[in-house]
Amino acid sequence: MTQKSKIDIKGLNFYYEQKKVIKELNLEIPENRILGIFGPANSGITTLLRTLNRLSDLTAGARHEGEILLDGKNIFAPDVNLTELRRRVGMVFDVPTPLPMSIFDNVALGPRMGGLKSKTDLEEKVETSLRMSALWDDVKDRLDTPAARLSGGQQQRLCIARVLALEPEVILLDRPCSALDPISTAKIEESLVQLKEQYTIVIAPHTVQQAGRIADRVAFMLMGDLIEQGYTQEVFSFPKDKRTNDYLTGRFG
Amino acid sequence: MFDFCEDMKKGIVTCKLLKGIKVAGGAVILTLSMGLLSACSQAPESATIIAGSTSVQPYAEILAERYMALDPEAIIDIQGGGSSAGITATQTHSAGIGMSSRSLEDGEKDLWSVEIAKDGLAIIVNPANPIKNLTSDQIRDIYAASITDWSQVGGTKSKINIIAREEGSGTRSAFTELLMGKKEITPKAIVQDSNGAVRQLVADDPNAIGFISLGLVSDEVKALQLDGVEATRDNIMNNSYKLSRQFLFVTSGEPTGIQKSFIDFTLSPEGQKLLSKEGLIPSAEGEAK
Amino acid sequence: MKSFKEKLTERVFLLIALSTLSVLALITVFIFIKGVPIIAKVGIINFVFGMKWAPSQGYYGIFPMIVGSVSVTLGAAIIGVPIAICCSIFLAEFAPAKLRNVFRPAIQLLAAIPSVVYGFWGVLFVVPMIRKFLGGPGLSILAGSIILGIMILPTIISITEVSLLALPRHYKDGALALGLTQWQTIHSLLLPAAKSGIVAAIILGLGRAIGETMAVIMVLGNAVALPQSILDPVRTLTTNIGIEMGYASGEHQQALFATGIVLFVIIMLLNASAQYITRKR
Amino acid sequence: MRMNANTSQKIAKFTIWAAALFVIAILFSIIAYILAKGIPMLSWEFLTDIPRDMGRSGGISSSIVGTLVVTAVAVIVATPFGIGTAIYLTEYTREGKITRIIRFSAESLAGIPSIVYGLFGFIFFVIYLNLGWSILSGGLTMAIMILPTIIRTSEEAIRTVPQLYREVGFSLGLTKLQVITRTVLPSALPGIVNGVILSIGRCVAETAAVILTAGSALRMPDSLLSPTRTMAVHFYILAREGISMDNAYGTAALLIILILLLNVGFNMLVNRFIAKGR
Repeated sequence: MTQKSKIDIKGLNFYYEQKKVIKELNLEIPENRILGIFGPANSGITTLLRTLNRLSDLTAGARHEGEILLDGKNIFAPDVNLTELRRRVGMVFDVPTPLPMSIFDNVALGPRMGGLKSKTDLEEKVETSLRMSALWDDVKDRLDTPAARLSGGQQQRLCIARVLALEPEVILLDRPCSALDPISTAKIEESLVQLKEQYTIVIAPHTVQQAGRIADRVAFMLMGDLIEQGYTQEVFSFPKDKRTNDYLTGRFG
Repeated sequence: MFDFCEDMKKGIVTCKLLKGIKVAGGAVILTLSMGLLSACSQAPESATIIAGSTSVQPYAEILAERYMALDPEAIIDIQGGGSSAGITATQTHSAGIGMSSRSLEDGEKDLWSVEIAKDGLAIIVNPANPIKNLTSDQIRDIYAASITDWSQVGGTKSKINIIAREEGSGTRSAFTELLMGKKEITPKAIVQDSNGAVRQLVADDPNAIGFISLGLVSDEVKALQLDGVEATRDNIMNNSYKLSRQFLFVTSGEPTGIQKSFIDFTLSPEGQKLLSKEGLIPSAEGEAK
Repeated sequence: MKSFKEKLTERVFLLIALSTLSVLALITVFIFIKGVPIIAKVGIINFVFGMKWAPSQGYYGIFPMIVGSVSVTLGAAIIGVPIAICCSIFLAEFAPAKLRNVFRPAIQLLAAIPSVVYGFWGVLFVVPMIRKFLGGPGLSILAGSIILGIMILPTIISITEVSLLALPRHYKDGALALGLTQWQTIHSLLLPAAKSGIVAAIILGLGRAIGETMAVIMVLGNAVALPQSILDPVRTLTTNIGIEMGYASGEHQQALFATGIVLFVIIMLLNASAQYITRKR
Repeated sequence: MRMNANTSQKIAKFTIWAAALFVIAILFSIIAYILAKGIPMLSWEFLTDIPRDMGRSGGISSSIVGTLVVTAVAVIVATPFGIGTAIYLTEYTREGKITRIIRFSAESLAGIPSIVYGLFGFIFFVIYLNLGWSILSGGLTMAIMILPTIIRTSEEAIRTVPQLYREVGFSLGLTKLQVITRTVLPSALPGIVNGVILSIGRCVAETAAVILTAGSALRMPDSLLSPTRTMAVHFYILAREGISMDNAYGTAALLIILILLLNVGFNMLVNRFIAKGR
């Protein structure tokens, strides 16, 4: 792999209580690219994404083995500041999650809590973030209305803007378009492709087709195992593993 | 849902009982100090507190209202609590003036006291009740439940519904003292906690009998003659109607300052007129002035 | 790793949460400190089972009031529970959505009406009716039971409704699919399944009834003798405190606190059993 | 003889409808009676004048003020403790011994009769802390009384906040406290407000506990240490002593109107939140 890797997952095993949901996973995530991780339900993809910024800590009975290196540093190391880690590795969830406050406050929440006080700085940051997620034109005149009034697609772009406002290095997206219509999906995909210039993006697409449209590289997971990974075109056109081929041609999943 | 809490396992669950007690103690102290803090931060003004008999309370309220209108600087708070509580409060200086509707007992004699008015006690029945007069003995027997039917005292045949005041009430103790002698009011008597409630009940119930302050008798009820003597003010003043009691103001030591001027106001012609208008019988001390 | 600040925050919240415990402890301690001396002096048996209450003569027996509290509470249950259960079935199963949206706030409102207003309403309407049609002074166990029966409705209705609604949907679907009528489904399946919730609701309702003061002062008549019939006036533990607290001092006051202790113990037992039943579910 | 299934269904349906209508009828009769008798009494003068002549004439302004301030003290003191306890129970601990103790305490507090709170408030705040019969004594007693309500409603409200909201907060790099104050509490707000409104209603309606702790003085209170007579107490005394039935009805009508407004206000609030897509 010629591309510099941003995250390096080494020998990751992940358990909920006794159940092993990720098995001996090794994966490099390239910088400034979109990596799509796809597979059927219960393959451990959501868990993997949640592990990357240690949201998985919130789940009782969760434990892991192995390490995940972010810029060469293990995120499981005892001296890691969780707050800081989560600011560097942002996350967008599968359903839009506007918080019960105005559009502006939703986007400004992260920076504000991180200590940014100046009003002008905040305004600038909110605008930049909303522009990057292609929502600015829709909402610039009603920033103080409750975020819940936005449409589903707009809400999800708001969530992306909210993550962007943190100036993260990595953005994780867990089936971000699963609750959206095709037009909203297209808009979000468009923004993502532009965003990869500055960010490392890991997406669990809600369809294989979405991975095909936007991902530079893809990884296929099944039952906690990483079956295959590589450049999108290669994996899609010439899958090395029969199971990948079966999944892509719709034999199961 | 609740098991998602971060890093919780190690935390509190293992907290030992001892630690728990310490923390609970801390919370108690917190609560206490909060109360004290709020108490101290508010400098109370020097309100004169008048506490005691709820029979006297309404009259004291009327007096205080007028008094405060005359002297806007003065602040007077009237509290109930009953005669005994009022006397105790005066002894412990938590009230400036105590109100009592009974005479002072031994051990309370060190207080300074003055009769502000007399109150008559009326025995009342429903206006529909044909009876007009009862003897002291009959009333005693009714309240002791040895007479239980109106026909036994010359009325129509129906059960007597006895209404009394509650234990501790000055009106009740006056009634017991003046009429019951050695006998007790039957525990079967209905107990109401105010003159008004007794009056209301007698007004509603043709078979009821009760006793209230003479000043509160209204058209809804009928005051009975006692041993042939009409319950009126004149008859109380000439001592022919024997059911009456004193209303006292008590202070610890000779009253001074605002206490004195309020008591003086009460005994003044204007004060006595107010009380008289409410149905009380003017105090001998007031007339002497 | 949790930072020092996070640990501190957690401790602060723990401290706040323990305020309930410390307040409960304070209440217990103060009521007991004030009330226990008189119980000790009179003797617990004489206090609880004594038939004569005459503080001015030094008699402190509260048995008639315990009988009073129990009889009025039972009366309230007999009147209130069937109505309350009907109402919660109505809410959970019968009411059209529109009506439900009116009925539920109405029940809430029923809980919000001041108890003095209930008492007043009882004096104006219930007491005269009893006097007129059934005889006696009107102020009676029956009058108190009717008023309390109404006052405990909201408590029982809301908890029963919640436990009916909490039943799995398939219970009902399954029963209806077997050709049972709606009522058969309710009484042979839903009510038994929600039994523990309903029992807890009734116990909490009884707790409310036994603890009510102002409304019953006005309609019970407050006589301190053992009642012979439901048309007799009676005094409860709460009204004993409410009616005499204004005047009491010294031992008399202590005896009222001691009455409070007895009430407190009864309520705690009721609460504990309601909690136990709910937990067991 | 067994009853036919359809007959039993009909009888049951009839009974249940009858019970429901009966309850509504009672509620309506109480409210309508008080309002019909009391509303004619309500005038600007009645609302703004202090009671005169023991309450026989004049208005009830000092009682209105007393009621509001006692309620305010209770809510201001109880709300932080109530929400704090709810936060501890939901966010900071798992079910265990401590939560059991706290819940047991809260549920026990909820069951204690108001007259016992009155006794406690009297002996503790009035006598022991020497606050006297005062707004503060009454307010603090009421604060303890409403604490369990606020805890329970807040806890329920916080529990219904989706776990996702917390995860969003954490994934935005918020600390735990920030997650709680910024994402959890705002989402739980309608439920918490519900609890506070219920509690306000309870304070406004309470008689037994306040009469023993706040006293029954008629004058306009001028500090937290002034005694006061809340509207419910004023109604009780006026009606009970037979001082003035007209003013008693007026006071009761105002109480009922206040409570109606609180209930209606709350329902509107809920509907607004629902309309906003919560």
